[in-house]
Amino acid sequence: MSTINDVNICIATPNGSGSASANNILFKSIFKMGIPCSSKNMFPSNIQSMPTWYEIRASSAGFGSRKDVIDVMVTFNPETGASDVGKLRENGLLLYDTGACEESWLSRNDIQKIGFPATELSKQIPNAKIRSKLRNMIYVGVISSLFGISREVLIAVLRDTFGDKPEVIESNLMAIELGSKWVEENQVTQDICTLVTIEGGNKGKILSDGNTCSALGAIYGGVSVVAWYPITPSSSLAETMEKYLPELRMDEDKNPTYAVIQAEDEIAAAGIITGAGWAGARAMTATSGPGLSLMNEMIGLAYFTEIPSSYFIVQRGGPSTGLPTRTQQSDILSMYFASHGDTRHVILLPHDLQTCFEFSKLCLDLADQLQTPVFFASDLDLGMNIRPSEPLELKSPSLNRGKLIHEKDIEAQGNQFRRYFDLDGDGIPQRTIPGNQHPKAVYFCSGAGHNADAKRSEDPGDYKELLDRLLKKNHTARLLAPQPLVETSETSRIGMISFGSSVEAVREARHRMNQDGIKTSHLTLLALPLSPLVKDFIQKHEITLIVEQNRDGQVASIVRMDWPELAQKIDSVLVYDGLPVTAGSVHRLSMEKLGGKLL
Amino acid sequence: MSTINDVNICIATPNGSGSASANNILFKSIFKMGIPCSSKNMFPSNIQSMPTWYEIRASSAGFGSRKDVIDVMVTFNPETGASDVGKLRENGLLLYDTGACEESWLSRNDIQKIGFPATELSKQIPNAKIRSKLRNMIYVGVISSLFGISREVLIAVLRDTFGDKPEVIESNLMAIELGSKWVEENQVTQDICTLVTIEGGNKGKILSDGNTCSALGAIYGGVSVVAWYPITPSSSLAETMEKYLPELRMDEDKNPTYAVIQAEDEIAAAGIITGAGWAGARAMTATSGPGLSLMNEMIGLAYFTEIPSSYFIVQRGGPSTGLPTRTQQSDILSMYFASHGDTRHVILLPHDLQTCFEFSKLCLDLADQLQTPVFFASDLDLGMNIRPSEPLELKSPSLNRGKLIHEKDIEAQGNQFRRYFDLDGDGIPQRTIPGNQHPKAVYFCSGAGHNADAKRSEDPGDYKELLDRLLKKNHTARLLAPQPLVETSETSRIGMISFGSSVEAVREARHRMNQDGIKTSHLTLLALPLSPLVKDFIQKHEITLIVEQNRDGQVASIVRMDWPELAQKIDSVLVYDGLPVTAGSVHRLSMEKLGGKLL
Amino acid sequence: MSEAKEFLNRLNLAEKDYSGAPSTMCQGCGHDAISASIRKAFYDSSIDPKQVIKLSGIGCSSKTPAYFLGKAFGINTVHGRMSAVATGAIVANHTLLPIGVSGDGDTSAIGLGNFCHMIRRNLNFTYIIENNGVYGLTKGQFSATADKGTALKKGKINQNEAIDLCELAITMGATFVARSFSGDRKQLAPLIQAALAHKGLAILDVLSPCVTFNNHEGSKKSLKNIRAHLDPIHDIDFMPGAELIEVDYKKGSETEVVLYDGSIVTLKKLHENYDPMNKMGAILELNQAKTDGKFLTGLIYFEPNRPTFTEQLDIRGTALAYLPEDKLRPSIKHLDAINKKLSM
Amino acid sequence: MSEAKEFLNRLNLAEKDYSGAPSTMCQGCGHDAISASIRKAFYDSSIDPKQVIKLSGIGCSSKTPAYFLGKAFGINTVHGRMSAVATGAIVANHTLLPIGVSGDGDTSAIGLGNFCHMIRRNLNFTYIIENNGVYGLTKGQFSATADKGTALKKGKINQNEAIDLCELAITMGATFVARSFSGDRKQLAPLIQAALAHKGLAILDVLSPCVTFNNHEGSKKSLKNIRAHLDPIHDIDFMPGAELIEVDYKKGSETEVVLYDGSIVTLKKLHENYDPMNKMGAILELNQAKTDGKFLTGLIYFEPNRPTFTEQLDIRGTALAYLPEDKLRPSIKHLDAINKKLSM
Ligand SMILES: Cc1ncc(C[n+]2csc(CCOP(=O)(O)OP(=O)(O)O)c2C)c(N)n1
Ligand SMILES: Cc1ncc(C[n+]2csc(CCOP(=O)(O)OP(=O)(O)O)c2C)c(N)n1
Ligand code: SF4
Ligand code: SF4
Ligand SMILES: [Mg+2]
Ligand SMILES: [Mg+2]
Repeated sequence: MSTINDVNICIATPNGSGSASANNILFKSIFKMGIPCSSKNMFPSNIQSMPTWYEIRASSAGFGSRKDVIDVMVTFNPETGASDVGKLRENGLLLYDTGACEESWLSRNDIQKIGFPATELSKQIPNAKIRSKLRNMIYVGVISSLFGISREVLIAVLRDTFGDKPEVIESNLMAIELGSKWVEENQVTQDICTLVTIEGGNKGKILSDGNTCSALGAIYGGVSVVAWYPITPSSSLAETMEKYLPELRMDEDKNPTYAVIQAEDEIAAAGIITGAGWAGARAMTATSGPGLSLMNEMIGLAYFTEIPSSYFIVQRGGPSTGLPTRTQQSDILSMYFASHGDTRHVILLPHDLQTCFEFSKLCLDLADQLQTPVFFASDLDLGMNIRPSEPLELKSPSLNRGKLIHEKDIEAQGNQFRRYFDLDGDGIPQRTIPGNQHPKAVYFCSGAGHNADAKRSEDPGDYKELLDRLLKKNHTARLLAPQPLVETSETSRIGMISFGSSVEAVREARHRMNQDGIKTSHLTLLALPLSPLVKDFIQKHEITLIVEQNRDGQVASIVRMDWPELAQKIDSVLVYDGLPVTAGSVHRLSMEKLGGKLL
Repeated sequence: MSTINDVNICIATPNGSGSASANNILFKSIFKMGIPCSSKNMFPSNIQSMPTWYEIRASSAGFGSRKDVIDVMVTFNPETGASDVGKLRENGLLLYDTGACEESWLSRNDIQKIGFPATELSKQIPNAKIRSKLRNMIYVGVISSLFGISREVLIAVLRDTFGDKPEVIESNLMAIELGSKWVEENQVTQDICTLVTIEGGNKGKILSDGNTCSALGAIYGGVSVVAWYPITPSSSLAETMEKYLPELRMDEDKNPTYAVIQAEDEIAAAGIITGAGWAGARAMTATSGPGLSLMNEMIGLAYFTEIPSSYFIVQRGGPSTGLPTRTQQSDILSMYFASHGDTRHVILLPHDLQTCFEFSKLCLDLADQLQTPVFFASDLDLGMNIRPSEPLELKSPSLNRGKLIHEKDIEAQGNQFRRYFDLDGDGIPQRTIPGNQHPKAVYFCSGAGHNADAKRSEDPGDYKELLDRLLKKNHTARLLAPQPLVETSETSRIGMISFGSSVEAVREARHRMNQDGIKTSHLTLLALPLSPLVKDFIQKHEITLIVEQNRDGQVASIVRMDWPELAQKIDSVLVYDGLPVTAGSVHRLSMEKLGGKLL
Repeated sequence: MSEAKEFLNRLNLAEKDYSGAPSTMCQGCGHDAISASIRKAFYDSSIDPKQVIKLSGIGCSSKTPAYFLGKAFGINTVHGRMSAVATGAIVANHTLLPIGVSGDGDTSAIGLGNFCHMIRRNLNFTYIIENNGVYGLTKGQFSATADKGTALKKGKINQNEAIDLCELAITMGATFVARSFSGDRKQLAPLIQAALAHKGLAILDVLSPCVTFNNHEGSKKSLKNIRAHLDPIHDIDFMPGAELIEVDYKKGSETEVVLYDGSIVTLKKLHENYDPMNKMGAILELNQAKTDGKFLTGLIYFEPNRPTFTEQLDIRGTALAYLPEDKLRPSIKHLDAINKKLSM
Repeated sequence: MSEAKEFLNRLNLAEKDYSGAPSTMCQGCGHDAISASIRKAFYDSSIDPKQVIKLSGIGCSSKTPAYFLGKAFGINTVHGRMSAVATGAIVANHTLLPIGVSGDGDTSAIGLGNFCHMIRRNLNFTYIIENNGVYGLTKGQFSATADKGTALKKGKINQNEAIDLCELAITMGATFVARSFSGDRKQLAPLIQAALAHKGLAILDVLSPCVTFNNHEGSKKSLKNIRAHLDPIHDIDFMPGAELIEVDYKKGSETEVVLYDGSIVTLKKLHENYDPMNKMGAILELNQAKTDGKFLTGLIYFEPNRPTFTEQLDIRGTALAYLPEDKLRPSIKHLDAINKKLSM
């Protein structure tokens, strides 16, 4: 049964072989047709020649998570061909190069197979140098003809992509045409899916990835010091800032209103933003697990001395080097408890491009408001995979610098200032920064025990008071941080909680469960520490499943620690194989969990 | 009412003023009289001139934790004199130097006061250079006469201490005599306590601190590579090893069977033991909170690659630099979850000198058995304060090297070896080490994803299998690690759990509660992950209080995570001001907690 | 009763206006003497403490910023990371005058990598190492600047060659490298003044005996041994730029180095042919001194015109930390354009 | 069909016995060429792979130990910490022959401090830096050995002076420092042989173009630019000690350096008066080459007789890792004595 605009195409290639560009053009073309679509790039920790899979999903219902079924497989990687064929669904379509195919791939009889002579065809490309790269464009041509992507759309996308390089457009187009002509000449067809333009579909929408939107969010959030050390999958966040900053953040004298520093390591990156935060700049770093591990000590300093600083953590498969190019949500507890000693941190959990954009600014705001390190927790799937979104919207009107006070403020309050005194009962003291000329403004900042006047103290009472106030501040954060989004249905006894890059898969899984007759409510968690609304939500439901991309149910652990009385009302759905989570796995695992409990 | 052998003497001095030696001699003298006694040194993070308090407790009932009441205060520190006087109990005894005393100190009328001219008397010491140091010995003399420590005992202790330096013995004795003569001549008395020799008391007992016993334990545990970086309060653990190793661990050719490496930082220290562990040596490091924070990344590598390594963490007041010379148990979660990614670690929790000795070897054993980093969690109180104990006993007969296999083992099992294959279903694979000449022994060890054959793999299935097996190993550890000590009483509805340096205070607090008519059971926790016996214990009691020296109830959190169904049956008693925990505070806080629940 | 008239500097501040909290160092610790020289240097150069930031790592030495310039903001960071924290603070506010104090353990052990990278960047920063060859605060273990053959109090002998932080700093591209001795205020104070006036990174490696843990026979960094082997390469004088204008400074004495703010450093040579602007010469001389068992002191290397880190970053004008919101946030118009571009 | 006779070395091993897993480097990557030279060096020196341990950090370069000597144990550690892990492994088993591969990012950025300290200790270790001036594996950002003025593919210009790892290594006291080029197997392979035979730490800084991210115009570490500016200080030959005995080696050619195991390195001078055993001379020459825009290659510095780290620790005989229990545990008698002493 052929669908309209519902298909999942998986393209298997060796990386560094030029397929990235071909896949991108194919994906953008489908987007341009107005069809709801998404893409997932599953690439190796390597620069050239190792297996990559790029999945493009068109979903008429508008589901954007990775699909658990592969309808079309393009096998352009001899190394993985045999196993790739095995991943195709029954009646799925295998596309392969007759010039680079092994017999074993063709043994399945329950699938459709279309072999085309890509290698042979590519010889018609005059420039031998680019021939092997352009071989990938041939499958773009084949697919476009098989599924119904028009030449006009392809040309428009080529233009958008290669703008000022007509010769590149031309050579790519030629390769595409080699493919589509072959289909037409050979009158090949498939009965998987037809792609049909939706007028006005995707109109105004953008295509981007989380890291780009985070970078833009931080720039609009007034960040002025960025220190980072390269590491996948966070590098592109910092690098995108480096790209946009020069155009967005020059003052009238053409001087930058920012500094981006590629540090010598993550300890230095954390040190730099701690120093910058102490001196009053809005400062951030971006890193992933291994960098986070190295930053622990500095995070403890910032926590204990109450220095605003923002840590953008783009999570990947851990522990250790783990799967550096695969996705996971397994650094939650590492962030939450970062540093030795009694520490608790604030973590923001964006789940789409708009929240990536918004929460980046919010992260800088909250760091200033709470005077503490704040974490922005993304992951590889959210950070690096291209997806559609409504245009980015600047919601919060101005920067919140919290209780940062200046000369006139000190005067206004009777020439009094006590750096670490809980003036307002929210645990958050006032703060001055170097350069303040008021004689009472000065304090000495130290990671060793100190009293409310910032004097070093080993007094047991002072010390306990400080620790208790820091915890109070963390409680304040429960309400200051973004509150969860709750969708409840009166009739549902089952709650589901998800966050980050799982949210979209859970939406689809709930849809399927609904079709099975199982109604669920949903809470999108946007931050830690947990809001009281999470408690309400769990209390309201007989059972709440917390969906996470880690082995240990890290957010569920936090729920148990915070509200032990609710502990028996929650259970975990855990997906942690490094691939973007699918609705299918959430659906299946949820049903398993519920099986024993409710049904 | 004067007691016999029940007193808590607090000696307040500036540090670096020579009081350490005087206090030590006083304490040892009481020990030598056969009286149950203990000492607590509360010193500043500084080398000279800042306030130190040394408390000596004699307890006829044999309670060894810090006493919450000060019976005698020796005010030899002008800086803290006024507040020190305030700490004395009613009818307590103030001892002060009439030559260095402020009027304000003498304003309390509810105490006994004895001023003696220490400064004046010290002028009789001929050698002017050592006069100010020996001034401290004068209070030793005064106390000995006031409380009944005989000259013979003092001389014996001086001999033990200064063995081969008769001139030092003599000058110290002279200073002591200046003090005691003054008491005798002036016929001064007190009615606080009389110290009375107990024949055969303390017989055979040793006086030592946890760090010394850990050091000896590791040496007897066959450690061969020690890498460390100085940090209070763990330095003395490594330094004691350096002291004992040359006499204990030379082979017949006078070559050392060990290496101690003072690394350039904690990352290097962790790296060195990881390298040594990989290569097959039993290796350890010793550090405290800040060092632990820095070691996170390396710990993750060892966890993921399954390299045995032992981390001796002597906890202090955190977070950050915190109170570096004060005690705490606040690095439990940092150890438990060390490193980014899904990690769980094994932690040993010694609580007295014998367990410090035993668990050090056990730590090295478990690291080898489980092929993972194992933590030995001590703290400043346990590690650095001198206390009596039965002689150290070597219990476990031989070293356990776990599944470390050699050429003949591989042959015996059919020339097969798979580094990361779960042969026995306990999650623990077999291990070979470099130097093994069997052609099948070799493997490439990597912190990146790998399969059971130690080949690098990004396959989602391989990755999940690995993570799951690592968790299984952690479950195996629940039974492999030392099981808790349980003292239950049939009639008690209340359980108490404690560990480490709190155990002794809890013993005394339970005694007091028992006197109040409240019966309690007790579980001494010896390791994490939690043993199933902990679950049984909690289940058996209506309410279980977990006593911890941290703000956040870190062990309680782990209980909640592991057994959410028990969460409502536990509560926390938290003491975290940096001073050694007292029975009084445990008693008071426990009653507060119970108040609302049971009484 | 007549009050003694206080001497005031050009800002009408007395020396006591440059003091801080009472020291908690051991009596006789070299670090206290260095604090005194720092106070004197700031006073003599008439620098407003409110324009200064003080930084440090962890150690006895790193505690000392609390003991001078109590009117300046200060931060005590973590062990070995002053260089990184200073980098951030200086980038956030390049208009302030930063001074840092570190120990030899802090700098040459745990902090070595970050130290080297800070040097490469030519941060505008005065970085003082209070070098006693041991970890003072943790009770006297060897640091990486402990001299080969030195004995610990407990007897252990150091087998490793000491890291020469001046040689290393020159190799890594430092633009101002000096060595001095805590007890030589006449040399140290003007060196600090010159370092503060230098545009770029100034490293001062100051020998500073630890009287508690490293002052015995057998220690090469004992007070006595240092005193006996000091080898100054010149006598040094410093004249702040501002004062020059007033006193109509007469040029021509010995060697003069004019700093970017017009200050003048006068070096009266004691070593024949020593040119502090010759990198290779400086390294050779340092190595010769090592061979001779001497402590070369003075301004060892100097390079005046390299762009500082904030200059490389084009940071000028208002400090980043003080930029108002309208400078920090791009316009909505720009966002619209970006959205448009992303939708193509 | 006649089979081509395989050439075998003294251990009767063929070159393929020194191979590893297939490489996953980009085609043409300098690192692959270095792997080939490593294989050749081990083969030529007739070293038993089972006696070798291989170590690395993280990076493209650090992956390569999987691609040679598949019969040797290997470990891929964490970014920048090979030096520390190697220290532990070598102390645990000093009887094996250790070789490590790191990248310029791994060594000169995150790992710099630990690298310097490893050098100070004179670990008996062959440490190869595959130096391409960029972070290859993270897609081409500058490393700290990127040359000043070099442009990234995307246009960014490096403002910092490159760290010269050879100069730094000499300054920190390395006892064997060489530079070579991945494409010059004739020079590189004997240098590796000499490094393996050296008793002490051998640093080999090998220029190794990243053909994917750092091979464009404007890059000083492009294949083309390196080739054009190579400046070898000598031709080098290596003769393993064991073979010498057999072939009755005739002494007297050019400069010879005899290594502790009897191996002989022959250096045919190309640079007048260059003495690889003169530390200051080596540093001067490196700086001159930098000024001239040249890549000096060859055995730059060499010091034969410094005790290695394990020698300093008095580790001899059986490896610590292989000590039996009776060597590792003191007797109960000793414990009794300790208990007795503690009870006094
Ligand atoms: C991460 C970390 N490791 C270790 C320590 C313990 N520590 C405190 S000060 C110090 C050494 C200080 O030596 P140095 O910098 O030479 O200063 P000094 O006390 O000699 O002036 C060390 C190792 C620490 N605070 N943090
Ligand atoms: C702690 C940590 N930070 C960052 C990374 C990411 N990372 C992986 S390889 C690499 C750089 C490698 O560069 P280099 O050592 O020069 O090797 P090359 O790839 O150029 O051969 C970085 C930054 C990491 N793995 N770990
Ligand atoms: S221990 Fe040494 S460095 Fe520290 S204050 Fe005392 S003398 Fe100074
Ligand atoms: S990215 Fe560069 S360094 Fe890495 S394999 Fe490719 S060419 Fe080699
Ligand atoms: Mg020092
Ligand atoms: Mg590189």
